Amino acid sequence: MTIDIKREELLISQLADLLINDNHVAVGAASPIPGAAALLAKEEARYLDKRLRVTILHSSRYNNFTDGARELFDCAAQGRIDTFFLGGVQIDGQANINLVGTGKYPHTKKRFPGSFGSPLMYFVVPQIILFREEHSPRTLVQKVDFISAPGVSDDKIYRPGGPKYLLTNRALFKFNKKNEKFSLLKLNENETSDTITKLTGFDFDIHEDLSYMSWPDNKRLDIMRNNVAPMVSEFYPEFANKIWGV
Amino acid sequence: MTIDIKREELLISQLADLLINDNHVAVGAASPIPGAAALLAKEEARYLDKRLRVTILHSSRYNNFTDGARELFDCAAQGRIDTFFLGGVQIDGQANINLVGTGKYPHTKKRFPGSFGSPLMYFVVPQIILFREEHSPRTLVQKVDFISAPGVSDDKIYRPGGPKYLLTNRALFKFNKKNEKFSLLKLNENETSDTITKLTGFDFDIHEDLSYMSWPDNKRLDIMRNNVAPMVSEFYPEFANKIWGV
Amino acid sequence: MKSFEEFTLKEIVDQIEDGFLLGIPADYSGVPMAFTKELINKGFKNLRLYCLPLTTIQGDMLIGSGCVSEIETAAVTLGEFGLAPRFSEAVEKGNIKIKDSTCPALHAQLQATEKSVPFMPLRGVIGSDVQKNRKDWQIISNPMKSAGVENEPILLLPAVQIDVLVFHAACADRNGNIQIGRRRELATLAHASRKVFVTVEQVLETDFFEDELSAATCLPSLYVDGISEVKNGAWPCMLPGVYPSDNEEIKKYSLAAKTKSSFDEYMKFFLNS
Amino acid sequence: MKSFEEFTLKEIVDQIEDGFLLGIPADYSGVPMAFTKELINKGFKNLRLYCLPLTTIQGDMLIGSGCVSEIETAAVTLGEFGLAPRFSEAVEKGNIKIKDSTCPALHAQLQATEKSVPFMPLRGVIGSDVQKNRKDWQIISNPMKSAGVENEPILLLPAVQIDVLVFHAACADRNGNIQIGRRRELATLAHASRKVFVTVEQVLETDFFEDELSAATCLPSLYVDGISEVKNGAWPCMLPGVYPSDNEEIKKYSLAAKTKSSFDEYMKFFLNS
Repeated sequence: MTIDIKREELLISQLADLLINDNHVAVGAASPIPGAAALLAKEEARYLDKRLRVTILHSSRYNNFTDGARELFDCAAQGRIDTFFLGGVQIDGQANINLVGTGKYPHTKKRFPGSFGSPLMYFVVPQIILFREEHSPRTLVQKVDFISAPGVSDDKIYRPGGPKYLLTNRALFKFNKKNEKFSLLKLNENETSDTITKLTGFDFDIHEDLSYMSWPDNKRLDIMRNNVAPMVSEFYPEFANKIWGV
Repeated sequence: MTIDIKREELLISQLADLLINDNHVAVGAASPIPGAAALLAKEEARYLDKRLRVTILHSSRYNNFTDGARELFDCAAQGRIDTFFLGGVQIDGQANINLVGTGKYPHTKKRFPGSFGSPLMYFVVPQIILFREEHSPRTLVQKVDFISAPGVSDDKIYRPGGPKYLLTNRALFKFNKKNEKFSLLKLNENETSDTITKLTGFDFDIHEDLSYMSWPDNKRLDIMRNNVAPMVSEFYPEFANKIWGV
Repeated sequence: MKSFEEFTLKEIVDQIEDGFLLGIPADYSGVPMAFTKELINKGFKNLRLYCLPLTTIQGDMLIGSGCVSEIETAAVTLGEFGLAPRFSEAVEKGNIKIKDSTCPALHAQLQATEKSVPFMPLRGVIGSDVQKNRKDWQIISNPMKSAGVENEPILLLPAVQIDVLVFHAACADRNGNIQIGRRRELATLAHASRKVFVTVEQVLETDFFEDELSAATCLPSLYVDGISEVKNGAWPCMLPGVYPSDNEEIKKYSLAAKTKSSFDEYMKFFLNS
Repeated sequence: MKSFEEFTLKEIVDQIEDGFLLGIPADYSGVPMAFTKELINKGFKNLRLYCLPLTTIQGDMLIGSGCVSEIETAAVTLGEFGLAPRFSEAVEKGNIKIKDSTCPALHAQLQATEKSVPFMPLRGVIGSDVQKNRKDWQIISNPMKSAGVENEPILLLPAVQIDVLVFHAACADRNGNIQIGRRRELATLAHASRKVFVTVEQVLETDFFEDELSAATCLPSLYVDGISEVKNGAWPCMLPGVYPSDNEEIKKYSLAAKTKSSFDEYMKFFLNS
């Protein structure tokens, strides 16, 4: 059965597993996989008679806000968003993320778009899931060249939120706030802790429950393909078409 | 001709004279005479091909705001309102106003509603016109019992706005910021500077241009009775009915 | 199935505890009078009221009924029917604590909570007795080198967290979104409240978010913990755009409220109406 | 007679001076591309851009055309078409000054101006390189005794006054009120701007204020200094609820903009289109 499952579907399923305790998941720009995961979790919650609210900024239908572009940040600061997703040109072992560029700032060697809302969201949303498909020493580095948002802050700083997980094509890490370090929690099918060590630019621990990523079962696949796919096609038509042909 | 003119019409006319250089006049709650004056000035401006914007908070038709109850204050702070009207249970010679109560605060002998927006508006609107119909030693006092908003502030305080005029049933005063004192500018027909002195609880100067209030001419009366009266009846029906029978 | 929590008025009242800070909407933003009856019936003693920015008959009735220990407001008034008698007497006798404020400060304190920052600066107000009597307000010398004037005194207002907000609105949609139109102060109030309950004239079988323009008129259900359908829920206050205030009734109240005994008489009638 | 000021695009451009700080709306709030053409044609050299909170093709084109000396933004991107090539190159070569910011800070700085206060506090951000590189931002120890935590470092952001804001909208009414729907960040931008000009698809023979619900969807003409009717005024960007972005064209741009010479070639065509 596993041969039928796309890589993206596995990632969506992994992310959806992390959202089961949430009341409100928000998804920022250019995030089709997190967006699909949030909608999958929402649909599954419905079967359990629970309500999961999903705000997808890129969509007009799943955008719950009416107070302008500011509301996402105010809403998050109020503690009304449980999970948000962030990416990074570079992510380092302390969970610092860089969305600005590589090389010395400001005249970076390679300039990327910018930090967006990450410097606030990373501080106030309890569960930040870092998501970066490319898993390589180029993306997962020892020290980022520019800190768009820091992974940890000292105790005096107001910080109810922060990094909880990092998902890539190859692995899922859990962030440990105490020792400020990631631990390897799940592997994609062709990986071992050795391959991950080689492809990761930072040091990490091995979680005591290290296991392989579990594949979505038939029920979840049904929901994903029948319910979620058409929803995603509203705001990421190209992605939905590529993965599900809708 | 003057016998036909109501006291309220004279006051409306006096206030309208003070609005001719404005772009935007705002009128707060429970102010039918200032509201009528603003609309009169607006109609007269139209004849001169000028535009005067009038915001009457008590009305839905003449309320130009869409950002909630906060917008009046933000708008005023931005310098977008030229004239606003304030009243007072007591007004003193330094133009301090009291909207809170008489006697010792907080357990005032006689408690009134409260300060509303006056502590901000008095600071930021360039032309504040104080309007209190009753002219007596009870209302115009030497020193107010509670300062809802001070008439003057020291130089370090941000204060582009403040008191410019005080109109009562009996007289119009101009406030002189330099010596922090009112000067008597106009008298209603049966008054003299002596009667005003007797009925005023604070010291004031006599303006070098002291004169009697001029009566509205026929053209202004026409506009007031034909154009303004029906407008006012939308938001102050009882007042409009009492004065103009509409 | 409606996809929001339906509450009875009693269930809303059950969410409120003595000592709570209640958000009180102005007369133009939907006064929840039917709810206020239930609240008075429950017999609270120490409710604290935060008015945005003022209250009329709702606040006066709650105070007259002995439910209120403290009120923060820019004004309490019966508008064209004069002073709020129960409020005035309670303040004169020192029976309630009055935190006199001003409209923009009441808005700004909620905006601080909306942004989850400890304070909000405000211009004006300095030197008034309103400011001088607020020990929770603070004046600092402008610390900002890149804006404003050096050494300028700046007033700081603390963030205020409302415990429960209840207001009345024209309608909700089937997903629990509330139509507030231009009354956007209700959004700020909701953002700054732990729990929000709304009484509505009716629940419509529609989805305000299906259309961009109708979406723009609503408070998202995200901020709403429960809804109760109550016809004439603002009576005798107005519900802007739906019905005017019942001026006969408010006048009757304004006269009755002049003394404690005629107020009590009136309230017996009112609570059973 | 329309009761608002009608401007041509050229007349709007004539209100702008080199050195001005321009308000730049995000791609979802109505990008004034027709106006941007005229702006580039005029040959400005030192415009400063304030993005709320980001810009796409508008900013990249203005930078590529040499009109910009400074940009304050949370991001410049062509979205699904990748990086903004002219922006990236200009920053890498040090040809423009970049004030890297973050969305909530860009909103808060305008809210400070909206309230006429010198600064606005914001939580988060502290310890990032975004914060460390902003000399106009300041960290103070929480001065507020009645709220927040003692000694907590608090970030203060300066009020920013926009000189001119130009955006594109679906429609204006005959009194010059602009329909902005849910795009309320445009209201904040307008409140914080000295001059506001709006290009619209059409002017409707109606009055948005005649109805409470349509009033709620608009920016009052009070904040608008001039209006220009321009069909497809956002092309090739989207105008939400009216037309989608022309992805073919933006893709064409994204490829052309990769080098200075093919960008110049493209702009010759674009400015005459």
